[in-house]
Amino acid sequence: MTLLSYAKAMNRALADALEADPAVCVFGEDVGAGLAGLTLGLQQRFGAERVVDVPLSEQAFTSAGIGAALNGMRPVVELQIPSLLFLVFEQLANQAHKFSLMTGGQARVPLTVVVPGSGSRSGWAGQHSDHPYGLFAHVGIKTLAPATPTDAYGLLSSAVRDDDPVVLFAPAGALGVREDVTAPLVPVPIGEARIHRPGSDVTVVAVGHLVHQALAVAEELADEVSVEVLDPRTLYPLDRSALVESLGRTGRLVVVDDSNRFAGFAAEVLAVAAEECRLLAPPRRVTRPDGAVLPFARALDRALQPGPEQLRDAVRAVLK
Amino acid sequence: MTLLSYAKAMNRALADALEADPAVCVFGEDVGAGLAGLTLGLQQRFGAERVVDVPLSEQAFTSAGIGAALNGMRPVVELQIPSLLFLVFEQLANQAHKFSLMTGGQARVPLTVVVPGSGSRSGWAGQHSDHPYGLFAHVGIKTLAPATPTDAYGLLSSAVRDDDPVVLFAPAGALGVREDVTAPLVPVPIGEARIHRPGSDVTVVAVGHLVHQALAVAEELADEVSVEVLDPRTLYPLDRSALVESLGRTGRLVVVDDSNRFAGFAAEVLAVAAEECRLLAPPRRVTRPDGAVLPFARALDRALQPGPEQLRDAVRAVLK
Amino acid sequence: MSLPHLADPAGRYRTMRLIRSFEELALEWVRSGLVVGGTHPYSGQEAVAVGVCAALDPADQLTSTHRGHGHVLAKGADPGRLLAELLGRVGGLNGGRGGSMHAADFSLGILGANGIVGAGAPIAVGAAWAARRRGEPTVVASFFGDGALNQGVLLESLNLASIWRAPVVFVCENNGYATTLPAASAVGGSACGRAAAFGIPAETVDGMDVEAVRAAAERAVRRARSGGGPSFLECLTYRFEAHHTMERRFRLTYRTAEEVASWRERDPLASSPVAGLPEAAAIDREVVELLSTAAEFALTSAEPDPATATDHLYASGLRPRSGAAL
Amino acid sequence: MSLPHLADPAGRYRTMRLIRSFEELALEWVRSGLVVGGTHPYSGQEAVAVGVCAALDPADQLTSTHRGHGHVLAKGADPGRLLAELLGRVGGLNGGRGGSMHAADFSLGILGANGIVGAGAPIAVGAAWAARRRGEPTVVASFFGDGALNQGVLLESLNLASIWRAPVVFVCENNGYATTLPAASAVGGSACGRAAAFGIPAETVDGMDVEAVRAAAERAVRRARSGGGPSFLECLTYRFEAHHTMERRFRLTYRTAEEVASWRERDPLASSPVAGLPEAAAIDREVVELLSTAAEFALTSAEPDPATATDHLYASGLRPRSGAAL
Ligand SMILES: Cc1ncc(C[n+]2csc(CCOP(=O)(O)OP(=O)(O)O)c2C)c(N)n1
Ligand SMILES: Cc1ncc(C[n+]2csc(CCOP(=O)(O)OP(=O)(O)O)c2C)c(N)n1
Ligand SMILES: [Mg+2]
Ligand SMILES: [Mg+2]
Repeated sequence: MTLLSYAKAMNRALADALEADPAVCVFGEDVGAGLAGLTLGLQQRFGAERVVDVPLSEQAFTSAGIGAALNGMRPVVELQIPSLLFLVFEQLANQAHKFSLMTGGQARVPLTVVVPGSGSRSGWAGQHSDHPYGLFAHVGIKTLAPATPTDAYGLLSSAVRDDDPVVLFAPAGALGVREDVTAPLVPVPIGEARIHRPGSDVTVVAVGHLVHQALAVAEELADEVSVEVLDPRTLYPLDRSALVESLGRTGRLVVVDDSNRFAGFAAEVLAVAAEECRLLAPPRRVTRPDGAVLPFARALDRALQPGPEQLRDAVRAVLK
Repeated sequence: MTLLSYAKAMNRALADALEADPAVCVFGEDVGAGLAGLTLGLQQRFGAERVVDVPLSEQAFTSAGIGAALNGMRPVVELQIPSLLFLVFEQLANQAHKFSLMTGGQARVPLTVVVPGSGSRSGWAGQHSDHPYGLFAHVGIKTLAPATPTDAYGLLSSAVRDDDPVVLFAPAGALGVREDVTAPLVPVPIGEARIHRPGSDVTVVAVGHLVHQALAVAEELADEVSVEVLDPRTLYPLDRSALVESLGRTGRLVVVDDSNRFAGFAAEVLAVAAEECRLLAPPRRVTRPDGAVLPFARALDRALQPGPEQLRDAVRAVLK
Repeated sequence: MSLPHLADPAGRYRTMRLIRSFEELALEWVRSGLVVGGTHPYSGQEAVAVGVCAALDPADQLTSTHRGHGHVLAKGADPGRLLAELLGRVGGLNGGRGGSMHAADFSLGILGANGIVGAGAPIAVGAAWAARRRGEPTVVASFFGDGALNQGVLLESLNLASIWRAPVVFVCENNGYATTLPAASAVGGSACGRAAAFGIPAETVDGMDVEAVRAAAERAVRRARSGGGPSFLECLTYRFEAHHTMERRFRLTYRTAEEVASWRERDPLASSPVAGLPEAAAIDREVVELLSTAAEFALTSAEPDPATATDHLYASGLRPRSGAAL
Repeated sequence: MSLPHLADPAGRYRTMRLIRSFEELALEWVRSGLVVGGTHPYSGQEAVAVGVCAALDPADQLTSTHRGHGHVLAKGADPGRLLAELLGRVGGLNGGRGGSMHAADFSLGILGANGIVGAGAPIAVGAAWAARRRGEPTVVASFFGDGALNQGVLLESLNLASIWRAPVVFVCENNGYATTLPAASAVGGSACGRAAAFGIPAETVDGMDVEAVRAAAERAVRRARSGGGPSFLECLTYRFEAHHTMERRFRLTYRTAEEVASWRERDPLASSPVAGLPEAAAIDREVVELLSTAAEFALTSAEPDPATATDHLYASGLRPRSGAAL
């Protein structure tokens, strides 16, 4: 049995990408020391010219990633905090994302941005606990949120090879997940959902680390209800056909999504279901509250994140 | 008959606010010249110390607005281009929005950000044509999109008096709208929708300048179908009770929203309807495409914005 | 009318000792799991916070950083309430909502620590601008590290303060590193050179010498208060501990043991004029007492009720929709 | 192997004349409604684009601004295709997708005009870094205005280029104003002082003198190409027209008629070594010819098909979901 952790899987995906393609390079703070785990050992192995420690200039080094991409590189930018994505929103949404169309297809920007530790890490408080994947999905940047080590490996590998900008969220709540890896690690296509557990009564769409919570709740309720757990893996572009098929089987929908409710990822899933499916009961969302800011105190922080009781309640609600 | 234009109504709201409260001040580029219309004549009237021309440092002057707000001012920040909101996303979403909760209620940040000319202005192309209100609604910042001169006056007035950060989008497509103003101009409460036209068959939720398009389509289809046109005016917090009541009457929903479809404002409206109402037919969205970047050529730019034919089709689709 | 608790060398020594002992206690509480999430210890840099705050009046203000305990205590915050904040208790400065990285006390002009490097500087500029507009004599000190020198918004803020002649004292605590990155390989040119390039008078001082810092800060505060605009102080200093308490999980080699030892020899507490005097020993005992009362207060303060988790989200009182299913 | 069309004074004069006449035609087309949305005219600043590009090799690259026609033409873009771009036609440089503010020709190293002030600079730094990594001798020129000097990302980029020793030539076109705001009241300190503060060699040149600009640019390019890192040129210049064509709707007073007139006397075309020679008259006629062919090309180029509106949105070929109802 080979147990592979999520963090180690990401690290391996990046190492394999650096090994396979000299165009791959890494920009980030403290990537030499590998503080976030993602780059551990990689500067030693590939050199400080490919795994580059950069000054605290997120806007400049993210856009430098764009410039490098325009000249044939495939840069991976590591951001230490999810909210640093706010700081580089201009660079990603207004520059990287728009280059291809605005130049009439002359340019492509194969830039991957990784946040190794998104969402709440207890005790990091208001500015370090965001899960802003919905923002990137809304503007149309490819947005990934792998839940397992193999998917983390597979999606990061695909992101680096993709010709468009990609943002990958590695939820803090999943970094410690370990998986017995027997089959070789392979790329996972962007845009393909995965059914972790088939079921016939309710489809639970779960994002990132909440996939594990959903699986636990599904198991717990197994005697009562047959829950299908669908992990979109790629948030944008969404695998709508997998969603619609699953809802065709179950007719009931709960989305569990650790981000703000209003116009978030869960809203899109409900909207697609409303447009394309006939549900047997009103769907439910389990999310953070509207406009959530996570308070520091642990009990308060937890109170604002989707918990297993809420998911249980939601599953029971759609069965009524 | 006194015809008041939307642009002039905004200008008057700001003048009245400056007149009424010495704590109100304005930061923006070229506000002395009043290039965007919003501040026309105001520097002459209130002085360059209250209507302040600032250097091209959007991040610093927006955050300076936060600092000034912490010390008792009510700054209004004007941004010339909707995508400059991307540039100051950190300052708004991570600083201004979070101050009150993170300080345990010690601080408040009465900061108003206005984009006089959001969405597409033909010929301004990819980086000047965004309508990113959904981003602000998702993070939980009060988000306004008035459609008419009186609402523009009323909502801007309320924004300046509000104790929280507010972002107001004045759609370029509405700036030329004129209205016969007989009653005195008054503040419009944040969070209250407005029914522009009552109807019994379909509720069309229309945002900003599209309210006028929706009214025209409703009129055009009057013999065929009775369309209720609901203008949320405030996108966040959404007036859910007005929405649910309207859908209770009509049972059918179309949302017309000039922003990207995926996880946008329209998605939230569909999600709320799915959770809280029983619709008679699947709802429809008329929006920009997923991930839209508006191309320069006029025909291409128009092709990506919600048009009246699409709205007509959508209304007919929900009637089937 | 400068801050009474920093009015003389003994007061300044006492506050430096308080910060040092506070940080030691916080470290202990992190290690034992009482404080969740960890902290960025200020130990070693005490002379900067204390020297600068000694030049401020009670009504003056400051913006702080992720490494903020020193600034907050030097400006006069109650150590018991800061400890309670680290524990996430209702008696904390922010009611347990902020934690280490967001500690604030608006009643004392402490406009908040900040989790984003460089983010305090423009807030300081705006606060200073507003105070002047309102006819108040307030000066705002803005603390930040060498890493922040490379943040765009901080550089924009230097310019804005310069053209506005805002009463701000920019205090760069150059401790040689931004996490693991040496300032020498991250900062093109020099700190003071940058400030000067925006038209701001700048000087470098020994950040391990509280009296030197105070003297320089007094010049800067005087300039600001008299309408002379912003100043910039680069304080050469060092952090004795890890960047963040979580660092101990790694075996990092970015600083040599010799380098750490050589800076520890220049401990700002040891070089205080009061150090070694009998007075110092008395103060040290006093601080032990003070901290034990503070710890008692913090430990007995109540845990917040989860039902209040969205309190204060909107200053206007708007209550957000819950995230639970309907 | 510098750009052949800029190899001698006559070539430089020809390109300046081309830019000027191009801008006059564009203005006409804006006024008549042919060009939608308007443009930011480059007239008056020709010596900067031409002088800098004269120092570049064909394989060198540049990033441009909202006021980009001059840079794009100087680097060698086809005027017919640029005109077609302004008209939004399929024959345009960007297939009509970009318009004036996003004109690009990657085959010529023109990495694009940009609608966001300051945004080109970090792209230039990254492009230069990548080229060097790949062993290519490419130098990247990054054009921007005085207004951009106050953008955080540009200041961050100066630092990044400095510590990376990236082969970039930063070209600040100081035309005295950012829209209506005089540089004198917006820029604390000086342009060159700022660059120097980041450790970048900086010099100010007469931006109305194409030969002076070229000489300075050659020094900078040589330094970059030989591994000496970035340089910074401040070119003192002036725009003869409005900030943007839409400005004519306003009655603005930020520049006096005298000021405009005094700069017009220093027209870079008039001070070219070729000006006044019979050669110049021949070139002028040649340019008229060239532009009339270009205009013909642009006007007869097809309008894009609305069905292609989302083409190129994703380089990977992903087709986005439509915004119409299902
Ligand atoms: C904008 C931003 N980038 C990165 C981080 C993560 N981070 C927190 S502290 C720090 C280093 C800061 O260095 P410096 O400014 O020198 O302050 P010091 O920690 O040395 O006191 C980093 C990279 C952050 N909080 N904000
Ligand atoms: C970041 C940003 N802020 C504001 C604008 C709007 N805007 C476009 S050009 C301009 C003035 C730019 O001045 P400068 O950099 O001196 O260039 P110039 O127009 O003089 O060539 C402004 C404010 C913008 N495009 N980008
Ligand atoms: Mg430091
Ligand atoms: Mg200019």
